[in-house]
Amino acid sequence: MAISLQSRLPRTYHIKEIKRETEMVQSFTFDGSLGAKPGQFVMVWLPGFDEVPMSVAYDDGANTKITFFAVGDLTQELASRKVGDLVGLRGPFGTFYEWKAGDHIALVAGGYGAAPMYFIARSTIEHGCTLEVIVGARGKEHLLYIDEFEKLPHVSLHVATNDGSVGYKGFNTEVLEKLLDSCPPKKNAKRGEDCNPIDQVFACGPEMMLKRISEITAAHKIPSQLSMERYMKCGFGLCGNCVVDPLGIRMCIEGPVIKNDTAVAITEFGKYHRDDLGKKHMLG
Amino acid sequence: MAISLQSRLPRTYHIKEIKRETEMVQSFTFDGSLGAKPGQFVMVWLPGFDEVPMSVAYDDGANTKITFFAVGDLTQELASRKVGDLVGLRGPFGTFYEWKAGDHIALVAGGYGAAPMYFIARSTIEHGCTLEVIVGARGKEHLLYIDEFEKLPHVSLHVATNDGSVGYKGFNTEVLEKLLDSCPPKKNAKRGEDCNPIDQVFACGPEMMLKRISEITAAHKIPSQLSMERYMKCGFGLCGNCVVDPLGIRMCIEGPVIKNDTAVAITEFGKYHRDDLGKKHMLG
Amino acid sequence: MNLTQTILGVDFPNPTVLASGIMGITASSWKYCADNGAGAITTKSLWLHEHKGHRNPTIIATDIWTLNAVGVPDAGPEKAREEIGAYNADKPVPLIGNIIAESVENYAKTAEEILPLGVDFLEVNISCPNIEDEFGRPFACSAADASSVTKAVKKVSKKTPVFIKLSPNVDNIGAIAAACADAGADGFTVINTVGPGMAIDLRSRMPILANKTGGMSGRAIKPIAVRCIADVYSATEGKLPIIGTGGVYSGEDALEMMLAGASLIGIGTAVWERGIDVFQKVCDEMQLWCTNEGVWEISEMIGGMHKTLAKRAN
Amino acid sequence: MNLTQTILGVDFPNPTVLASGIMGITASSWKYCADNGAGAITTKSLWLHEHKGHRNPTIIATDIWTLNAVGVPDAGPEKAREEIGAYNADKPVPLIGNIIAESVENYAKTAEEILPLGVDFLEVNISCPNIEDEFGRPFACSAADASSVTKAVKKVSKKTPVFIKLSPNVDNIGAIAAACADAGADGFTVINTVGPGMAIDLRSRMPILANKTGGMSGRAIKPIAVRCIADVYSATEGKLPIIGTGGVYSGEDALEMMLAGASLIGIGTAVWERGIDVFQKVCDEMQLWCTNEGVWEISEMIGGMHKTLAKRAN
Ligand SMILES: Cc1cc2nc3c(=O)[nH]c(=O)nc-3n(C[C@H](O)[C@H](O)[C@H](O)COP(=O)(O)OP(=O)(O)OC[C@H]3O[C@@H](n4cnc5c(N)ncnc54)[C@H](O)[C@@H]3O)c2cc1C
Ligand SMILES: Cc1cc2nc3c(=O)[nH]c(=O)nc-3n(C[C@H](O)[C@H](O)[C@H](O)COP(=O)(O)OP(=O)(O)OC[C@H]3O[C@@H](n4cnc5c(N)ncnc54)[C@H](O)[C@@H]3O)c2cc1C
Ligand SMILES: Cc1cc2nc3c(=O)[nH]c(=O)nc-3n(C[C@H](O)[C@H](O)[C@H](O)COP(=O)(O)O)c2cc1C
Ligand SMILES: Cc1cc2nc3c(=O)[nH]c(=O)nc-3n(C[C@H](O)[C@H](O)[C@H](O)COP(=O)(O)O)c2cc1C
Ligand code: FES
Ligand code: FES
Repeated sequence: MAISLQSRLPRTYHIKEIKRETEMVQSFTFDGSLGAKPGQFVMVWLPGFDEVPMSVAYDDGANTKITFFAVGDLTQELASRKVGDLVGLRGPFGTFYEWKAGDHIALVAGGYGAAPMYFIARSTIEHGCTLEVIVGARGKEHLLYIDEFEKLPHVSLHVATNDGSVGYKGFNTEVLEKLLDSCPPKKNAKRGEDCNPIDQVFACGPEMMLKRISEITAAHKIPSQLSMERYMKCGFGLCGNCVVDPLGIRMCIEGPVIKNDTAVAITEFGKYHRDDLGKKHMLG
Repeated sequence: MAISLQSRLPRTYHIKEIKRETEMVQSFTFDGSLGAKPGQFVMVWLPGFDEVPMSVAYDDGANTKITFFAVGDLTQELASRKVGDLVGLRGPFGTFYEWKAGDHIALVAGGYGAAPMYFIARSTIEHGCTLEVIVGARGKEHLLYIDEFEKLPHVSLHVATNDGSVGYKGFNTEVLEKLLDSCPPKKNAKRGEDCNPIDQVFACGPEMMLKRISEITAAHKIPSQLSMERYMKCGFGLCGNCVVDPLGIRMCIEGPVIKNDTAVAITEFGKYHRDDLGKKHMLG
Repeated sequence: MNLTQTILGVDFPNPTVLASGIMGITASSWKYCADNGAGAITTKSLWLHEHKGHRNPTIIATDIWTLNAVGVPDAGPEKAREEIGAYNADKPVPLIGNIIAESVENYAKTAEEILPLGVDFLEVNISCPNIEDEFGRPFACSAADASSVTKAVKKVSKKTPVFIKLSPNVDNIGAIAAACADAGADGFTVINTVGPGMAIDLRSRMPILANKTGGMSGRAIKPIAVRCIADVYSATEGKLPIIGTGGVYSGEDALEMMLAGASLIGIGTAVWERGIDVFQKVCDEMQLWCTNEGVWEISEMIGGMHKTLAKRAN
Repeated sequence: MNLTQTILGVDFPNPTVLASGIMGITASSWKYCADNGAGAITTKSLWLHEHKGHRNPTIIATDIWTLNAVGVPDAGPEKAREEIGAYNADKPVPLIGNIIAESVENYAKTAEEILPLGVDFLEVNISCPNIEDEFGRPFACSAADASSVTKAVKKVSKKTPVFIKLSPNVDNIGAIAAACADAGADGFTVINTVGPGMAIDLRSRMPILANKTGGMSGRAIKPIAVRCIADVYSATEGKLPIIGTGGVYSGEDALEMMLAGASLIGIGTAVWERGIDVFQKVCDEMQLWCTNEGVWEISEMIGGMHKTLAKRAN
């Protein structure tokens, strides 16, 4: 069932499929589409419990998928749900990633960021893009969507783990930096002459990772788009809980996907975020 | 200014032009169109006084015209208004007359019925129709829209007055009957072979006139469309003040223009109507 | 999937009910609605004596809301006798007689006039917001007044069940329902119009309705109606049937009201937007939803939200 | 055509005001609204101490209505000091400080906390429908309670004008306004959210809002807001300024409220449907209408309906 417009009233859907990704992470597929674009999020409601924002991990026009970490009250409760159980969805909300057909894009994913990145990968490949996908995690057992990425054409997959249990030992941002250094954007250089320079960088993951990518891409003068997460209530631009200093823009409307030009103007980026009371919490 | 949809909330318009038609009758033209079709009505509101239904006498997509008798509280107050004064309009409401291109139609008008009939005449002529227009009144000085009808092409104008001060002495329904007798609808007869038979009859005027036309056209087996007036409050099918016995249909939705097939099934037609309390009042 | 119910001894072919004051003046009109799928009919409010309404404009609308201040015109019991008689002579679906009065005493007298004409339920309109200038605040705005009217009508109502029609424009609709229940009410109609509201013409700087203000109905009021139904259901422990009314346009709207506690579903304003066959459409949509979801008895939906909440609390 | 006004000594560049609780948490947010044309800013309701809100879902909407039960979360005066300080350091338009409390005494204490931070008006929220479970019926539901709060705040407010924010969910809003005026109120904000309302999910049979019910705002409530403004204006003989709020989406909506008696126009829910620049759009539309109709001072519209009615009555 396709809902053409943004839905601001949750509707409950049956869980059609559950996949356990890691110890802490599961993916749920629901029997309905909200017409989400890659990078957009939905509000996920457990009747009687709570509602939280989740990136759309996939939307094929018939089904919606989310991938989530069981980190707190709602997500742990959600993790106990079975196929056939009801979960409410409303959305899609926010901005999405934007690209040109044929772009060579680096996708950098940390944590559950791998899920929306997979959605982007599939969409961009359909538009003739080629991808450097850089997935990072603490260790091998925490890596997400590796199998899925491996099956995609036009993708060079790079893996980074903090403990070095697989792939590069260190941060995925370091892999990105090396890639950019190895093939800097040459003015007037034809594609694939010497190397294939990266046109832009998309990133989704922990804020410290995003901050580093903001710095790296700025230094390399390469455009980047980052998914910036703030506490969401309404999701459609009313409550003001997701605004950032000093611009006052809303991460549910003008974000979550923002261009790096905007990100560098956000002074709280990488420093603090606000909770549901509007109170600041320092990051890191 | 054109309002595309039916408006159920009155808006005030300035009176652009006033024409005194007869001692009791004036026409007002307003600086706005509601997109009315011939036969539809609007609710005419005088702020602080009352609101009553009036047939649209003309709507050219830019202006709306009404022609009214000063018979009671609201209409007498309306009659005192000047160019530039404000009058509220909402609508258009109800059914309209329907024809096929090229039809030969008899239009029978009594009282202010001449006004909507003029609107129909102009619209049908644009569709290649030819018309027998039969206008009736008590006497010469009460005839309406005669000059306007005379200027139209493809119109044979017939006038009837009770006192014989001009045209046929007697009722306009008698003129209709003679016309129909003189050229009965011939099955399979080609148009204009002997005479030009009338395809259908449109009528607007006092209910006793309509009743007679219903009988005449039924007897002649010619389709007719009649404008049936009942007490209107909402105009859009909610209050039920305009329903007729025994069908229960609403003269603001399923009417005011009804086919004679429907008219003959309305037992109250020509007998009684109801006031704003739902109380019956006998006709004639 | 079964849409029929028997409520207080009356058989309803489906849960939809023509709300009072819409298409409610003549027997012909009631039958036309029944032909179009209405499961029951409510008369326009009936007075003991002829009562004049307001001047026009009495009913105005946008796509969002409808405002009305018709002023409850009625020709009196003589006409009621004629129309109810004509309806009952060949009665398609149950008839709910809605009565109104300006005093406790006259509510009882009006009931005594109308009951012998033969109605299945008596609905007591104590909540019209449009006759305040004439008669003061509606009885539905005070638990004591609402209770007095209920007692007075119940004293004369014999076997005919008495439904009290409540106003949403109060502090605590649950308390008023509880007071009426204590006074013997057999059921409730929830809700009458909201507000009231006002619309002003910018150019003439005049209020549009002749009565200046009018009660709001239509899509805009559904969430308020749902909350009021839930409040009344809770306050009366789900023991008394509720005719849920206010902003129902679709089968899903009707089902939402049933989950809140309604047994029957009044439909008024939707008659203009979805057409006279809104009753049939709403029934079809209820059928479709219930069949898809495995609900085989419509009555199973009634109060479903309260039951779900109670289950979770345990 | 002049949209500026000076009200109780404060200069407003145009009549639009960001309503409380919308985009109201940080100085950055307030400035973003001012950049988009808001003529004044209202803070989210501020408490004396940190106050938790409800769980999500707290805000849901359709094209017709929006329901919210955020539960008035606030981090307390420390944060207020920081944000108001940051705003006042480079203040684009007047700031209205909205306060809330659970007792008469704490309204006064909260006012004493907030006033020194520098606000142009104090707006006293006695009408939030979403914290009933915690604190009981809003103070705005009783003339006596509303009057006590007003007196207590006025005692400490010194020169800062005090606006009382009223609830539409009462029997007689005029009587409550009159009681507040007698207690010294300098103006009113009319209205807070309507209902409350409820929405139920059919499949899970659960209320959607975590608080079960929530106040209604948006297009649906405009006629109620207009009527309430007219009632308050009449009850106070047009002597006190009113911030008309509720369902304003367009310049024509704003002008309608001014004719009913508003001097300033609060805009909340329209921020999502018409975008953050709704303030600029509403101003442009007011300009256009007034210029076409030969109105050169926006203040000329205030109370226009009452003046027209009075003229006709003579
Ligand atoms: C745009 C966006 C996309 C997201 N996508 C995903 C995703 O795809 N997968 C995933 O696992 N997580 C995602 N998150 C994070 C997810 O919302 C939190 O993990 C979730 O809210 C935790 O809720 P909880 O009740 O389990 O934890 P709690 O114990 O309630 O809180 C743990 C932390 O979660 C965060 N949180 C709680 N409620 C909210 C809220 N309403 N809005 C934002 N943050 C909140 C807070 O930082 C809080 O400190 C996303 C967040 C945002 C803003
Ligand atoms: C569909 C329709 C089209 C009409 N078109 C025209 C027209 O083009 N020109 C014209 O002069 N008149 C027209 N009328 C009649 C017109 O509505 C009445 O002349 C007018 O209502 C008289 O109002 P009043 O206040 O002046 O008279 P009143 O003194 O109030 O009443 C005189 C009579 O007018 C009728 N009337 C009053 N109010 C209404 C109402 N709300 N609905 C229906 N009838 C009412 C009643 O029969 C009443 O007995 C039309 C009526 C209908 C139903
Ligand atoms: C034009 C109109 C007239 C009404 N007249 C009455 C009435 O006479 N008696 C009554 O009890 N309710 C009356 N009502 C209220 C309706 O019965 C119903 O309670 C209300 O309109 C809400 O339902 P809705 O949104 O489906 O219209 C009237 C409503 C409208 C719109
Ligand atoms: C999400 C939301 C939060 C609100 N929070 C507050 C609040 O904290 N304090 C307050 O006085 N009013 C609050 N309100 C009420 C608004 O200020 C306003 O009175 C109401 O929404 C009607 O205006 P609108 O239709 O333009 O939104 C809130 C409204 C909404 C929609
Ligand atoms: S979540 Fe409410 S404004 Fe962004
Ligand atoms: S005028 Fe109201 S139903 Fe026809």
